Amino acid sequence: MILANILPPGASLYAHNVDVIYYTLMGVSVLICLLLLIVGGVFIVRYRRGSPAKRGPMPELLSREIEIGWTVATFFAFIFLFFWAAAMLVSSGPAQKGDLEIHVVAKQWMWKAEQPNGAREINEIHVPVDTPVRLVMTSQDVIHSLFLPALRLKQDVLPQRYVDMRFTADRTGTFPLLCAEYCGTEHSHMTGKLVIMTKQAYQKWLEAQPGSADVAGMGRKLFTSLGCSGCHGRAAHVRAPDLEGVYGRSVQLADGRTVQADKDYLRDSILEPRKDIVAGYEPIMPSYKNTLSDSDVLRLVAYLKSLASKEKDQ
Amino acid sequence: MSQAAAQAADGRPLTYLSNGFTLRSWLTSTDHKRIAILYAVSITAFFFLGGIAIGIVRLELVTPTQDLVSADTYNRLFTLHGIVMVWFFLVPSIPTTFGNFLLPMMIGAKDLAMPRLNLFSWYLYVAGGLFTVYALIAGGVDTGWTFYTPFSTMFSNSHVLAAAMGVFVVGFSSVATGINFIVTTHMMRTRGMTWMRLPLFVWAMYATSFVMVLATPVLSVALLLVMAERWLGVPIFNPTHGGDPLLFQHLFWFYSHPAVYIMILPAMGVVSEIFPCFARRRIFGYQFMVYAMVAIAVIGFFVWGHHMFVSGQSGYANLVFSFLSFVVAVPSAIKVFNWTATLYRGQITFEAPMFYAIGFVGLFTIGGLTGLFLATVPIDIQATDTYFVVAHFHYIMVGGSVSALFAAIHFWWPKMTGRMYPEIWARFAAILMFFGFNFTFFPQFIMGWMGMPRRYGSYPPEFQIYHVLSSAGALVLAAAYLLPLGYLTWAYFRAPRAPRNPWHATGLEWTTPSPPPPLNFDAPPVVNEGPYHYHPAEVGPEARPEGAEDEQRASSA
Amino acid sequence: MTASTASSPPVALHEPWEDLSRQRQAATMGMWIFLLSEMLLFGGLFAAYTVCRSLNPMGFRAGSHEADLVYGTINTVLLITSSLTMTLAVRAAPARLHKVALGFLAATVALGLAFLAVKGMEYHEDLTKSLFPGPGFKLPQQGAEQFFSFYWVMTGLHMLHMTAGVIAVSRLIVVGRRYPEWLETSPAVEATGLYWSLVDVIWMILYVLIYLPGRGG
Amino acid sequence: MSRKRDKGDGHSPFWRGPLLAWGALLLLLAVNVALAYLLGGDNPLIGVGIAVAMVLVVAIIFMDLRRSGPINRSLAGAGLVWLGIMFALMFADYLTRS
Repeated sequence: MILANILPPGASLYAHNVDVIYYTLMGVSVLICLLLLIVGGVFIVRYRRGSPAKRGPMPELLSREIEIGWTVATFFAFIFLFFWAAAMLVSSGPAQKGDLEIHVVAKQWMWKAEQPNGAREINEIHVPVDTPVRLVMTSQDVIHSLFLPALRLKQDVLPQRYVDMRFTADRTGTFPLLCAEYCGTEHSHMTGKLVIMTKQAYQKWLEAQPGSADVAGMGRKLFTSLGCSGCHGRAAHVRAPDLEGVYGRSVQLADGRTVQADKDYLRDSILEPRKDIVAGYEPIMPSYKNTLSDSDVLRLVAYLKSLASKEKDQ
Repeated sequence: MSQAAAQAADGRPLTYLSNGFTLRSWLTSTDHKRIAILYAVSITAFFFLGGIAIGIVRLELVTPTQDLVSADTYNRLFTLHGIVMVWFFLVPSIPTTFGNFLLPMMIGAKDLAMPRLNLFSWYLYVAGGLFTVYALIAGGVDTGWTFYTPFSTMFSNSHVLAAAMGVFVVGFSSVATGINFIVTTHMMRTRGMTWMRLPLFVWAMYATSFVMVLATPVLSVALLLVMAERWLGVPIFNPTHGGDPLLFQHLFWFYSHPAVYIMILPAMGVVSEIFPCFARRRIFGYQFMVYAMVAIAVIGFFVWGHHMFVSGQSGYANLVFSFLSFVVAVPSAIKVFNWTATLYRGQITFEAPMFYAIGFVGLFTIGGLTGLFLATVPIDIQATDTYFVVAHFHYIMVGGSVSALFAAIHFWWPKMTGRMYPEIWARFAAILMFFGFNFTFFPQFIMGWMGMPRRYGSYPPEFQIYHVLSSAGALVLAAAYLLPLGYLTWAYFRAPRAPRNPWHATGLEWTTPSPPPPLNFDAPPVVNEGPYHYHPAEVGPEARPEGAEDEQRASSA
Repeated sequence: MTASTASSPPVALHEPWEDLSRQRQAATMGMWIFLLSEMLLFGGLFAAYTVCRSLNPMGFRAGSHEADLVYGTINTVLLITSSLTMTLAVRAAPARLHKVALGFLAATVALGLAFLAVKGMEYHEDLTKSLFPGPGFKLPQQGAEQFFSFYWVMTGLHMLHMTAGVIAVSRLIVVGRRYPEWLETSPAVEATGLYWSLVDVIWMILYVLIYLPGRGG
Repeated sequence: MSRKRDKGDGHSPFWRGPLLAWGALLLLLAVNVALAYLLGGDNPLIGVGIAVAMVLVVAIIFMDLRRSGPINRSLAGAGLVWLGIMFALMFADYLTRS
């Protein structure tokens, strides 16, 4: 059917819900256009100059009532549309802990994705079907935008900040992955594939990837090799904030503010230690701004997060 | 000496056109009508410059691969198209040409309140234009007309400084025009012209002027900060120094959404003048049309966040801006209903202005409704930065504002030049433009929702069919834009002379001779009734008075 | 209101207007609309400053601590006084006190030039303390360099407006001394007065945003 | 201060109002600096609050808003309202980022 190939394939329940809203809005718009076309057309034909139709003044009463009528009607129709669409957004709910977290780094003109076990890929993202996936994304230079038309999702990727994109695919297949925010010369070549596989195929694919030590493991190696454990480890004699289970906790800062230790806070503390100094500690931590790449920082943050979950298990 | 007695060189009554033929008389004239012509010429030049840029882009997009121009040239072409079309054609188009020409005449004044400021605003426009043309010649700018940071401040190595300075300067030109119109509307209305007797075109200019004065400075600040960061290296938007790239987007869109209302409000004013004239009926719900225009101008400042739904803005802000964007759509819907209702029980004739005006209402309705799609957050997440949004704003700006511009050109052409225009050619051009436009932009809606991102030089092959259709439509549209240039130039020299009031329209500008004398009115007119007193109560089918027929056809001297 | 040729005195009434008081009312309204756009211009800058300060509070406080409060306060006093003398000049002119008005206008220009001089000294001192954002920037905190970016852009833009104000008032003096009758009727006097007071208002807010955050507490 | 010269005609001389305003402004400035030192400068309520008071004094007396027509007063008000719109909706985004 002609309609089938002019509509993008939907690969998740969210995509289906968006399509329902899209069709409804399309229906309402076509209705309004037809209404105007018919009314306008009839007026144009009936009241063209020289036509025998009845003229005379417009019934004054009629004009004021009609005016208020369609103003209120339009207003409430639009407000209903707003609340219906907004309800869908609010119902998507907060991120659960169990999401499969894939780190995506956008740089000028390619997408670098890294699976939890460290498998790295360029311009492709492999995800298992029917599992909630969370893409934690950041950019190394300008603003890019990860666009997955099949999932009806798009999210700008900003430098120096983590943004999330969460979805649960419900259909296997290979779908386009594009950059939607203009980012320079090769903006139109910054495209790739989103490959949704069955769980088994995904596991088999994961093992087959070279050098797949998990991200948290690599984070632990960095934690020791960079000397973080020198101050933050258990046996350290230097007074430094204890990082066991710090992820998610609220931290009291020297200037009286309390902040929630989320991914951004941890990244800022590694790259800009003097930005938010923890209460009761000296600002002696060196900045790692030029030594660490974005992927390394992501690994360290993943390691600190794993510390949190481990501490809860004991 | 009263100008009625003043004779031009060839014995005909002195008009603003024959009041001096040297270049100096044009470039130093503070007559609002001459400045309108100066603006008209410079705006047409920039319109075709922007048109050529997008012509090459559309040719490139016929093939999925990048083979006509390099990726860099492609980026500079669509940026040039954006900058020139938004700031050097659409924002000034109707206010500075028809607003300048008609506002004083419609309220019965001799000239604008500050004639020298009016000429200064044209020189600011030319200065801004020179900066942009320099940026083009020196190599172009590749940041997109939105100048997003940190690309424009840190990663682009094109002439961002010159282009930003050009837009910075032309911004003050529109502030100057805004000041002039507001003071004129307040202070120079003739006796009897109360606020509620103002023609809707004057209300449109008044509302647009406030939007120009209130929104443009914030754009100047945003571009000033980009220029400071690029030239002096001061890290304002630099993310590694604590800057937030979204801050630029907030400041930019605080101007750029009201800017789209600067572009559409004057078009609404023009259509509100044309529908009553050609339907021979009073506008339906005059007060509601006025309140709707003012409401659009005010609420237009609350909705800019809907350009940033996917940019990393907080979810709460998305909902707030989405709600306000639905609210701002209501006044536009009211206006469309009122225009349609104006046709009821009228005596409708279909000269060229009416063709364009009906085309405006149709295309603006489609543009407005797709705006509702984009105000809905989940739909906008899929549709923003794709060709769906490109098609949406072209339906509003080209389908709406440019159609109304051509409607205005044909409606007031007899008054401005003293000549008629070839009716058959004009209607053909209107129909060609309507189909060329739909042929170009409707396929973009379809491929936009399928996921074709905007600003792509090469694209996935499955979209090629839509690009080919769109490019073919663009050729038809280009032809439709060249036609009026042709027959109007011919008409200026050869067409029969226009009578004082060829359309038998009401409105003070039609009481002056065409073309009007330098100071418009011999004696300041007095107004004693509302603007559109077209429809005598019981008139039968032949609405126009007997003598009207032959006078309009005859080419009276 | 360009002065006409040296021989014939400039006439205050201009082409489309027949009545001078209407023209003066229009000039004042026109200036107020221009001031509206100036409010939005500097308002946009203050909004950007406030947002960046909320993102990097520590850096902004450290930066503000470096800004020299003494220079800032002197400038604020100079500007408030110049706004006084400008207002007195505007009030004196139509009251046929032509000599008094010229005196106050001269005082306004003097205070304006003093402000620019003090500002120049402050800039010079800031440059020697390497407070201009760039590689050699003095303060390490994140956001301090951004504070000084705003400092240079905002005070620089204000200085441009101050210079334009000094030129405009000087022009009033030059033409007013030769043609007293013009000084007492021309709408330019009140319009320039309004412009000058707005430049003073903008400095007051700038003063609070730049010099005070780093103090005490 | 030699600049003051009594040329008033009938009602209070033209310089009385502005001179009082000038005194008030200097007083407010001093209070602002003092509070900045006492309570810490980065508390925006005090600093900006006093600044707004000073702005109102200048606007009403120096810029003669009191006697100029309702249009000029509404223009001045419109400036503040539009700034309010910009600040409010921008911070609706910044304050609610998770």
